[in-house]
Amino acid sequence: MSFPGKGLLKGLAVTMRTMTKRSVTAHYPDALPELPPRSRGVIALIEENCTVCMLCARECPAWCIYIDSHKDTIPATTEGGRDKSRNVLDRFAIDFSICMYCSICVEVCPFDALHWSPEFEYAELDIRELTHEKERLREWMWTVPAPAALDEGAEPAKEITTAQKAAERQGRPTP
Amino acid sequence: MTVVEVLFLLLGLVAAGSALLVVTTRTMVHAALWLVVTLGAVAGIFLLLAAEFVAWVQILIYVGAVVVLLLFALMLTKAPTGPQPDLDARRALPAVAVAGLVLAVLGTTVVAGFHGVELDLDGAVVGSAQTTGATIFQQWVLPFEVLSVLLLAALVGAIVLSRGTGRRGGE
Amino acid sequence: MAELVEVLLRVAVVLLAFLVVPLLVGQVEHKAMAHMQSRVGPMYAGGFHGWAQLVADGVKFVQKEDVVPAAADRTVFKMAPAVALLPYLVAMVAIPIGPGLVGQDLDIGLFFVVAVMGVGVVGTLMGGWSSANKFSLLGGIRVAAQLMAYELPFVLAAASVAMAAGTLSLTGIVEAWNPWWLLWQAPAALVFFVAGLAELQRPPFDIPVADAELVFGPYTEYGGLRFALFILAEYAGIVVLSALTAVLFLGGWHGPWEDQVGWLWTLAKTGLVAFVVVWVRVAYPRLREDQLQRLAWQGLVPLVLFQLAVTAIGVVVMSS
Amino acid sequence: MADYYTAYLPLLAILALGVGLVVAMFTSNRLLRPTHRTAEKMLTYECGVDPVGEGWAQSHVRYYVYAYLYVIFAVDAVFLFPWATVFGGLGWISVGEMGVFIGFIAVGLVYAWRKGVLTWT
Repeated sequence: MSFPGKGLLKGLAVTMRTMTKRSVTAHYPDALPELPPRSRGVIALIEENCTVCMLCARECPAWCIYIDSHKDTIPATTEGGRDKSRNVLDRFAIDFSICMYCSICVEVCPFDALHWSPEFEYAELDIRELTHEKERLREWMWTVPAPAALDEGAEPAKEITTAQKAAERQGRPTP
Repeated sequence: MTVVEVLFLLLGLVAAGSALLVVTTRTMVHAALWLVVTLGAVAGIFLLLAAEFVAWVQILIYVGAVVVLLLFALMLTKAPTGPQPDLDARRALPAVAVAGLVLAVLGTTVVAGFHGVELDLDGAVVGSAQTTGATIFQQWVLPFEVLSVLLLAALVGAIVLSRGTGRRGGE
Repeated sequence: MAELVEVLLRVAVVLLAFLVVPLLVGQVEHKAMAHMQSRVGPMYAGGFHGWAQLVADGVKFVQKEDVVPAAADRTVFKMAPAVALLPYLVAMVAIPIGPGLVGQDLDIGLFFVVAVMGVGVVGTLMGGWSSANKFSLLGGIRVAAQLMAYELPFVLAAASVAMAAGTLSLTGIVEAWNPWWLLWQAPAALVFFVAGLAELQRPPFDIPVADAELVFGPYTEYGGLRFALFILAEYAGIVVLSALTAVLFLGGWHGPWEDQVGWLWTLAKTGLVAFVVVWVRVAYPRLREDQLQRLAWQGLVPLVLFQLAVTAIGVVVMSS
Repeated sequence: MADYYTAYLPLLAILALGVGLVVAMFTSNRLLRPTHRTAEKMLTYECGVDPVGEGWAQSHVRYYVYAYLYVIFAVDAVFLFPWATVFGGLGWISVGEMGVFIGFIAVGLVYAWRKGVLTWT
């Protein structure tokens, strides 16, 4: 059945029906949100894994990663050998006031030095405080959850298969 | 002097003073806003004279419609803030002459029409909506009908003027 | 002397209502609109479901800096919010909520309220012009265009109910009211409500403050307390419009046990209409300028002229 | 007549109270507010961009016809109110009189409609 003003009444009915239903609002901070795995809260850094390859800083579209480093020479361990040089990380900082959470740095890191942590409550009153130095980035690492379990029947990670093969070659029983 | 007379005088002063400001201010929109004050004071005078209905017509039509019309016109054209030096007084003399003439005609008419009539402050309200309605629709029906023709003429004239010249091919 | 005290008492009550009822409407809007959009709205201020949100807002507004743009016309800019607000306060005096429960019953009450309500728009126009801002000016022009389109059906709808009652006194109109007016005066009630919404620039007639194109129309440059006064004027306008609709078309204090709780009926009906104002805001999208003008001149004006004819015939038939 | 003047007393009172209210609000605002004027803050707001040109522009005057239409109809409408209070007693003749009056104006509305003035372009 159609009559003039039907659409107008329909509009009113929809809003009224919605009003009588329970709202979907999550009552943060009274109730903490249930974040999905791999939520992009804050970027954590494992300093030991970083080789100062600068890939993350270069790929960052917002230019929010600051890295300072110097070269260290490691004296040769054998007589007449050559000295080795090694990059030492002096400063690693991410300015979260600029970061747009694109995750490119985490993706490009070849040594798994960067990880996403779901923590998101790091608002500050001073914008300068949003630049997290490497100590603070290291602290976030403790909040990074363990990787989700693989799907059933999935191929195990490449690292694990290589490790297993190496162990087999040495005749050790595989776990 | 009674309170009513004092108020009447005060409102008259406000009306006359703001009317002077309307014509002397150099900011166009200020002139329109001073006109609001003038019209409001005149409405107050009507109220004091027991012309209740006319007083609120004054507010509804003049403040609510004519002033809005004026402001609308000023905003459609260019009306910047601050004084405008080109609003000069070259035509002040003829304007004063015309205004004086209008004052003379209106004054004579009012005096001739109402000379000696006194408002009886103890009697019934003479300007209520009922009495106004009864007077119009029992004694002054013809002028009332003529008024509708006048309004129609004004309406048609405005439409013709706004569409006659200028861009016709637009539509 | 006792009379003077009584006058002052009535006026004080009106002032109190003016300060409280618009806030209630505002709070209802906050919460009802939120739930209509599956949100919860303010939850913290005051503890219980954010009941004190608007009080908190007021406290905040009073403490805010008073910014007048350098290019603005200072005097006009500063006066505009007061000019927009005070007419609604004055209009409230004449609205009765029960027999004798009125700030002042005027013989010409209906006409008085309609006339005074039209003055508020001058304040908005003053703000729009004096801000020296393109958005404000465009908003001001739209306010004027909208007022001029909708004031006429508004006044004519009011005239229809005055004709039906044969008086302009608001108390007299409620006394003359009869349940069958709900049918007889239905077109006038509709026109009155819709035109009133448009005059208050409430959605869906909020094109003067259309945020996507004009920021906040005439109020763009306003902040702090002056902004708050404009918003208060809007909500006071809703209260006056709702109360008038309730008194003119819904029978005011008529209802069961009207001798004892008549005033409650008026308040309940006013609240109901105010809720519809909020409801309509959530349900409908904004009208375009040409739709706005078409609705007024080709929809509401012919409809209300038809209603006038019906009312006139009805009254004469019934009185003869 | 004495009643007439006292009827407007509350109006005067509420107007005075209202003005007092606004004054009180702004006085407390003056006492509580900070004042920190900077040139940027006083700039006209144009979405964060420096203002271009003046704040006043010209529009087409044909919108003015709407305004004119409104004033004429408003003048017309106010006559309905005194009529509303008396026509019940005067009967059909009075309705006829008002019918003629409204009829003339309605002709104007139809004329405007036919001329396309009422379509907003």
